[in-house]
Amino acid sequence: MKIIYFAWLRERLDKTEEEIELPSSVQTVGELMDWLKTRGEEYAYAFDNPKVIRAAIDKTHVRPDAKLAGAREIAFFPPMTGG
Amino acid sequence: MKIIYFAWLRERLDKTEEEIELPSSVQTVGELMDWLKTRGEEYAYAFDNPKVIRAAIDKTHVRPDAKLAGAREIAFFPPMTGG
Amino acid sequence: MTLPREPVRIVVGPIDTAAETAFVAAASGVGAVVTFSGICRADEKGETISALHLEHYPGMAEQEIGKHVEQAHKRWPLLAARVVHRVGRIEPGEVIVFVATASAHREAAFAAAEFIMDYLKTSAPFWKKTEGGGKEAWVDANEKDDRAIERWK
Amino acid sequence: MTLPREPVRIVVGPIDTAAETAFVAAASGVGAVVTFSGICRADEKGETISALHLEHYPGMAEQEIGKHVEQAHKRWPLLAARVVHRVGRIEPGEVIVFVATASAHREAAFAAAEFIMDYLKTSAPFWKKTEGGGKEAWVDANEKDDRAIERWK
Repeated sequence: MKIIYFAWLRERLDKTEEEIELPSSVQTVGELMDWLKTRGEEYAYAFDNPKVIRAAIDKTHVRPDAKLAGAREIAFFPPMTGG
Repeated sequence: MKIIYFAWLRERLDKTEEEIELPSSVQTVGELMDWLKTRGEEYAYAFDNPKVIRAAIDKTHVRPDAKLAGAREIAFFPPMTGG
Repeated sequence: MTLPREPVRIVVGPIDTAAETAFVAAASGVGAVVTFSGICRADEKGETISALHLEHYPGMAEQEIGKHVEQAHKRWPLLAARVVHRVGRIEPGEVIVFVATASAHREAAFAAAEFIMDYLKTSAPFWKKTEGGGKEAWVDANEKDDRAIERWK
Repeated sequence: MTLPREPVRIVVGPIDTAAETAFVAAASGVGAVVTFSGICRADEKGETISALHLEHYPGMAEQEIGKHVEQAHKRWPLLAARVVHRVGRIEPGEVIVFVATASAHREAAFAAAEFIMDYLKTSAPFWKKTEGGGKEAWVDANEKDDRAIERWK
């Protein structure tokens, strides 16, 4: 599954995107954040406060309880500050 | 006293302004409209429906009960349609 | 920029809306600029028109608009506000009135522009006459405009 | 007029706000045009900055803005609406985002422009980073923006 990062999440992870094979236990966006946190120091730092992190599945905003099944692209990013 | 007319009031009276010596019985804007109405056919036509006519004394909106004392310039005009 | 400094002006020719916008945007600390352009439509109450003729009460028109621009400055943290109203013959597609407001944030700029337009419509002495189809007619005032100002009271 | 027909665009260079405004004003029946320009301020939370860097999520940014422009068309009798958002390095005084709405009357044009901006702020994936004083910092989201959309629900 393709995961994309923006703004300070991208900087903390030092990557714009990655392809990851998810364990079958990871079913929702929230579970994905919890699982990513265990992948190393930089992930623990990036996902330190998951409550402030927003997510999108295939370019549509989703909540942490959104199911990952069928998703092609998951994006994680901080609250938006455009305009 | 100087009286100015705008829009269809100006057209009905065929004049933009005039200097008029008012009788001492005319004390308010409303009384002035009633008195003007008696000055001829074109005035009767112009002030036919005084309720829709607005007035200003020295370039400030006033109501029909406004006193004329001290006024330099009275303007009569239809409801405004700028913008 | 060679625009006059006066924040409220009545003009006879076309309005340079880009220059007016740039003028308010150049004020120090501006983060939001809102503009309103009132444009001459090609029809009035379903009738095709070839032009509008705008008449005004010189002196009082500037004064009435200026009073409401001042009130807008008191109600909102504006950094700049400008109003230009055109008079004379105006053809469809041309700008009749232009308002530009600038503030640090968008709420004040939006509210002030609406406030100024609402009061301009009901209190500034301008009158529109239509030209078209060989006849002329004075435009009737809009009751909706009288109701619009209620929200600011 | 050689502007793209797309009503929502993300661009890297400066925004031609006069051309965008003329584009919506040219729609048939337009009597009111409202524009909003979001401008880069020279300070962010009291700190002087030399520029903002705007990052966005390509595809999703256009889609989120486009969705709210469509909703605005459903809620109000708009004749045209355009949004241009700039990304990359933007210096103080330059336009970050530009919205233009056109309608027969002013109420719809004002409301739609505010609606589009309120939702753009809270739902369009853009992020601002400041540059200045030798350091960089991500701009924090504004709680006021979350409250602003409540009035449209």
